[in-house]
Amino acid sequence: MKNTDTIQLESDVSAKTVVALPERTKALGMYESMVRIRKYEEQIYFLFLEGRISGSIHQSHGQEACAVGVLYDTRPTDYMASTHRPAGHDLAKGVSLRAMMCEMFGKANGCCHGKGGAMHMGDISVGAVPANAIVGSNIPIAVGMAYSCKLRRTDDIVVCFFGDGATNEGGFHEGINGAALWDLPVVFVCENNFYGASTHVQATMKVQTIAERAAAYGIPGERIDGNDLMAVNEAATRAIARARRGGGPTLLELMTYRIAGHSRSDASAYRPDDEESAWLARDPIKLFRGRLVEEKVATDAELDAIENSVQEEVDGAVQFAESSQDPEPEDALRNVYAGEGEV
Amino acid sequence: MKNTDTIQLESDVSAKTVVALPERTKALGMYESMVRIRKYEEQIYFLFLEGRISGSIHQSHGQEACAVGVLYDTRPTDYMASTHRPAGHDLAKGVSLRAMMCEMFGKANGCCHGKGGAMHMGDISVGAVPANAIVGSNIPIAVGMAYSCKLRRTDDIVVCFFGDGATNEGGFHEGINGAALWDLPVVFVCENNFYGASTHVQATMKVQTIAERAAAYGIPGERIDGNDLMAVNEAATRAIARARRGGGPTLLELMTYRIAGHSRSDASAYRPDDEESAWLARDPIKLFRGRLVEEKVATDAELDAIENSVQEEVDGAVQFAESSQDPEPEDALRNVYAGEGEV
Amino acid sequence: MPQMSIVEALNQAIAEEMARDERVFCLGEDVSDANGGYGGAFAVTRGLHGKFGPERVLNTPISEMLIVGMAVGAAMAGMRPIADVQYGDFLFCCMDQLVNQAAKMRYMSGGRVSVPMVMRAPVGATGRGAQHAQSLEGFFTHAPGLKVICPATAYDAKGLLKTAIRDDNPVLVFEHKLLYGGKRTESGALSMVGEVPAEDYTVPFGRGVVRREGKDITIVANLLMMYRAMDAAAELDEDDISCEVIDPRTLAPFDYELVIESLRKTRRLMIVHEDTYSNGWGAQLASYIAEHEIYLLDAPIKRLAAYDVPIPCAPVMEKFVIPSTARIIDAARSLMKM
Amino acid sequence: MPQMSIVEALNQAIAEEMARDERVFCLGEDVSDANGGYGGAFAVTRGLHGKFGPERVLNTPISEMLIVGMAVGAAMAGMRPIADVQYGDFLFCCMDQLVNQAAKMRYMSGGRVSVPMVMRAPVGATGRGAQHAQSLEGFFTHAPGLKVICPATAYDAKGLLKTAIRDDNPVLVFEHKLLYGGKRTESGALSMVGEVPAEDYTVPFGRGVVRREGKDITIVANLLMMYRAMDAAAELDEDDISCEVIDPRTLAPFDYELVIESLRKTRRLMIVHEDTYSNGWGAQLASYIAEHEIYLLDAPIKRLAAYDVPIPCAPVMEKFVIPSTARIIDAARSLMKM
Ligand SMILES: Cc1ncc(C[n+]2csc(CCOP(=O)(O)OP(=O)(O)O)c2C)c(N)n1
Ligand SMILES: Cc1ncc(C[n+]2csc(CCOP(=O)(O)OP(=O)(O)O)c2C)c(N)n1
Ligand SMILES: [Mg+2]
Ligand SMILES: [Mg+2]
Repeated sequence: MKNTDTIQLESDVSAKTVVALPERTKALGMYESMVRIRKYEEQIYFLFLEGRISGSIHQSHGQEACAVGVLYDTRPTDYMASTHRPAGHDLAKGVSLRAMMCEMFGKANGCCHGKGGAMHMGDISVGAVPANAIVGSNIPIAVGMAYSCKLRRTDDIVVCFFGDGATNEGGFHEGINGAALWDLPVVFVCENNFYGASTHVQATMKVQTIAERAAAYGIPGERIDGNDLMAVNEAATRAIARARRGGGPTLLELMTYRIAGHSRSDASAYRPDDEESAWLARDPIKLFRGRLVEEKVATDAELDAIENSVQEEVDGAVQFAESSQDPEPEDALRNVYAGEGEV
Repeated sequence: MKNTDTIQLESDVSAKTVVALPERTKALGMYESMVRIRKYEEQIYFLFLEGRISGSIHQSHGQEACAVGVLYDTRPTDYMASTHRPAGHDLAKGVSLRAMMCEMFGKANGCCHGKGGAMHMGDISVGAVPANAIVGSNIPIAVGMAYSCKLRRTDDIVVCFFGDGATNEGGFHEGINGAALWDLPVVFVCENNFYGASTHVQATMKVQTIAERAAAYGIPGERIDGNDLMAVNEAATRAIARARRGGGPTLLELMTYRIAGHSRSDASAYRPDDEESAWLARDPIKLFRGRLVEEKVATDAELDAIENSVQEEVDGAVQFAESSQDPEPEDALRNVYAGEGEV
Repeated sequence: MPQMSIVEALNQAIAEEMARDERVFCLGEDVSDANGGYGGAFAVTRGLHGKFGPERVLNTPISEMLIVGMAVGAAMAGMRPIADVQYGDFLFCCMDQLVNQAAKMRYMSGGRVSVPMVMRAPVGATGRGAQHAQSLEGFFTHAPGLKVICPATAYDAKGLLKTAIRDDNPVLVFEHKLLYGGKRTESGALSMVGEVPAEDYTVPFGRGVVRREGKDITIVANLLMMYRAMDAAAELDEDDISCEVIDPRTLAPFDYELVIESLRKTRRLMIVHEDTYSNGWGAQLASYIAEHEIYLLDAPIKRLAAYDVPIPCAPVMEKFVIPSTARIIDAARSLMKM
Repeated sequence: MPQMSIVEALNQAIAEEMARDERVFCLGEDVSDANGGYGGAFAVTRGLHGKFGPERVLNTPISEMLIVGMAVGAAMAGMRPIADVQYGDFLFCCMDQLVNQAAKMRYMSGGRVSVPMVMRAPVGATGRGAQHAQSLEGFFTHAPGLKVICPATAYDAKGLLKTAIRDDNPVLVFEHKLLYGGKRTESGALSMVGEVPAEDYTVPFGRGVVRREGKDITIVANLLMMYRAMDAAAELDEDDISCEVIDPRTLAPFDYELVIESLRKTRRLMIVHEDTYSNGWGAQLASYIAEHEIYLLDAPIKRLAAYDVPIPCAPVMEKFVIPSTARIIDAARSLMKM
């Protein structure tokens, strides 16, 4: 419950050496990917406020560096298993923003044909399996996908995201133990944003870090500043390489913060203002943009152009989605079972 | 899968200092308790062979020092939560041998009125809750019992037994994390007998010890020679004291071996002969008896007398059980719900 | 009499029972509202932390087996826990603790141990997709040793929850998200506010209630579907089809007698629930009537239920899957022609 | 034709499918028989390790969520896993992976992901107490997205399991411990040995089979109860009560048509299962007939099931709880008088 941890963590993290920026194409690609997530989720939030879409969403606002840092260098044939907070992961993995927007509008051409919704977004064709709204349950599933890579002798890997809260689920224990036992190609990525819904991570476990839990399974665990895109990318690169070469899983703990509430209706009353503002100051997109400009990889004008073009993409997606067809009510009866006329 | 571990463990263990014997009354009491378990389970096994009882049993043959070493000094108001292999724990906790024998015969006066059977033995009046045949599921339950001790401000504690195999269950993770978080008075006792059914412990986890998993919850974990009665008792005494004074849970890993098969029908084909004979030589009852005689706490004649009197107790229980009443078939319909005429 | 929502009624029941009996405590994810916490995903336990402190309003890690296992263990040790896992769908994460442990423990002990615990679980579809939408009553009416209740009014919510807390057996309480009437209103939510006596009262298990009298068709419906049945009945009245609407209130034990009594008059039975068609709780009721009182019937038994699909997210499909007032009306009209 | 037990038939089905399709693999606790291991708690996977090696016959830790979760994940990635958790009762330990994940995944993806996995689970009471005895078919026929089968003969065991392995959906296979006929025989076990063709064949889902023709009563019974129904039918024949015995073989999908066809002749229905009475799978069948074909009936529908209790351990009580041949005979006689 000690929120002083936040500060400790920052000092932990700043002690590490700064990871160099990548070449310009990748740098700009990563920037664009983070901006895409931010603008997509902001748009969704406005659509809710305006009553144009219904249901709920869990925004990853503030956690964009985790998604992009980990996923930027993965292949479409690598799998990615996400959670109730999947939009960032999906976009970073390459799911079509339009198809996701259509899904949010409940349209027939949504990435899950309107059946999944915000918490089940995914597109298997780019390796993003339908996201999982049962906290922790995507972990054993990810292990099974990794086992399939092993059986098929590919060098594809699986990235499995979950939150700090999920690490107290039985599925975390069973899943990571299995992956460790068989040296399976999974990168377990815990986005530690300090809260599971309204409950602080330190009120849910006695240990100080989640990374240290890796030891119970005999695999490496590492804590990283999740708002530092390049630090995330560097750690992910190592973990992914290890997984690809059959070296087994890694547990990465990315220290980050969700700027928005837990879900649409949450005002985050449980979070101290100074904690929120300290993290707001460490907005991962701002931080990365700062470096890009400072280290002269890109100019402000170039980066603004990226932002504008992404905004257009998002606006276009909204228009496209709104003008798309609703599913027929009876479509609800399809896709329960494969085969037999798709009933 | 490296069975050399067995040997390593023994050397680990022999490096420790020898724990002194207790005063005579306790020493003989502990001896008697171990003998009672052994003779009871041997008797049950013969009864199966002779076809006088049906069903199955999981014997704790060879693991008696774990049950007695941990439970000897507990109070009747302390709780004990056992597994599919409960007979030793139950007897050491003070459940009536007669009532257990009657339960094995499926009699109305069995400790569970014939409803429970071998895997659900218990008697809440001495703190032995019905044993649990779902591997790992007794762990969260034990934590709840410990929480009740805390809420009621007693200094009673809970002993929770489980096997090496159970430590890969999700319930182990969730349960121990909860107990650690709230400093609950539980002693988690893992009897590591190297196998979960036919599977070696090293084929189920990448870490070398179960004790080290305690670190993932921020509690102490300790590996002990489970066939050395006094070593077990000494460690349990410390863990129990810690729990009683509100210091929180401990994970004890007791290295032991089941001399019998996993269950009645198991010939243990998966175990190397030399491993079996090495452990047979370390029979905990023989080891303790050796010390009692060597250190002149008791004579062979005294110990034989104890064995004989326990044998009489067991024989008497068999006679008593066989002459006891079967339940009425319709009794099956009672005890589903409390209240309302006990329907 | 005070007027209140179901959320308020449930909250009062818990608060009063906690004050009355110190063995009662709450546990679950985010059940405490200390320091800006939720006080339950649907605010049912709001304010209890202030009254009873953190030990009796225990925020837990996200560990459903721990939550329910602790409830089982504490109950066996004489406490009266009230467990919460936020959404009914998550009960599958701790099904062993409910079906293998809570339900069987008393029996396996030969009646020497009791498990007086309450498991609260919200059900119903609210546009959040298949893992936050299931109506799962039928899973638990299938587990002897458990009691299952489903209050649909503020009066019943308070009275039944009190009975549940005082009961010596494990009781599952299914609450409908669209009936809560609390702060978190949803599209499709009914703003249910009802009279609740100020004095202590309980509602017994195994007693359904006739929500509306009628003479042509007996409609048995629970939770949200009961209100849809009432709306349908009002409309059908204009057609001169008179429906008797029964709210079973508790599913295990089930008040078969009340249904049978009603059938003596109407001789036609319709069962409506949001639980799935295949093996939903209504299957058992229909089967029971077909076994014991088939001669009372002048027509086939009509069952309306969620179609046999996981719940889709898009509103247009979700609406289609759950029985609507219009579907009930149509079914009633055709039932009258049989 | 070769004669074999159900254990041998299941083993052959798996071995042949593993040879035919390299995507098929087995996983579970003790499924391998390498180095003296069990080859499955009931020896169904014995010998497969030798043929296919440790990767395709994967011994797992005792981690039911891992086992079933891995099966779901591997299936989504295109493999065809066959998972085993030793006893049906343990399915409650991984119910989320079955009901929230396997069953819903295809639907939630809009049909873009399939989960072609098989979950094998032994059911039935064998003197081991309530946590090793449950017949839990009704829990899974209540979960749209799952298919549920229950082979009672060696022929069906092989043919249905092959269909299950080739099916693109998650399929639960309930096998009865007293019908295995393998090495581990139990008191009460039937030594079922049956003819199994040498050549490749499958048995389709959704097709029941008439095990015995008759004209007075249709008895629908699965697994062990089918054999008790057959015994009862033989005895009732002497009373001049002629029973048609139907083995549904698959519960989801269910062959309602076959039952209806039979009822056209017999006009009397009895349903017998070891699953509990309340909300057991027979409730749905009874309800379906009462809804769609009530006019076919000349008498109430009779249901026999395990009484609504956890399974007791003592043989005298266990026997009482499970429908016996005598109970079926009595019920048939009184049904003829109605
Ligand atoms: C099994 C399960 N339990 C509870 C919930 C309700 N729930 C949804 S998100 C959430 C918090 C998750 O916290 P964390 O894992 O830290 O992820 P974050 O939301 O912070 O990204 C909870 C409790 C759920 N969806 N599934
Ligand atoms: C949840 C569950 N899974 C599987 C089983 C079947 N089973 C019974 S005992 C056992 C092995 C347990 O091993 P361990 O925990 O080491 O205890 P031991 O038998 O060695 O005392 C297994 C797999 C079970 N009873 N419960
Ligand atoms: Mg979090
Ligand atoms: Mg073991």
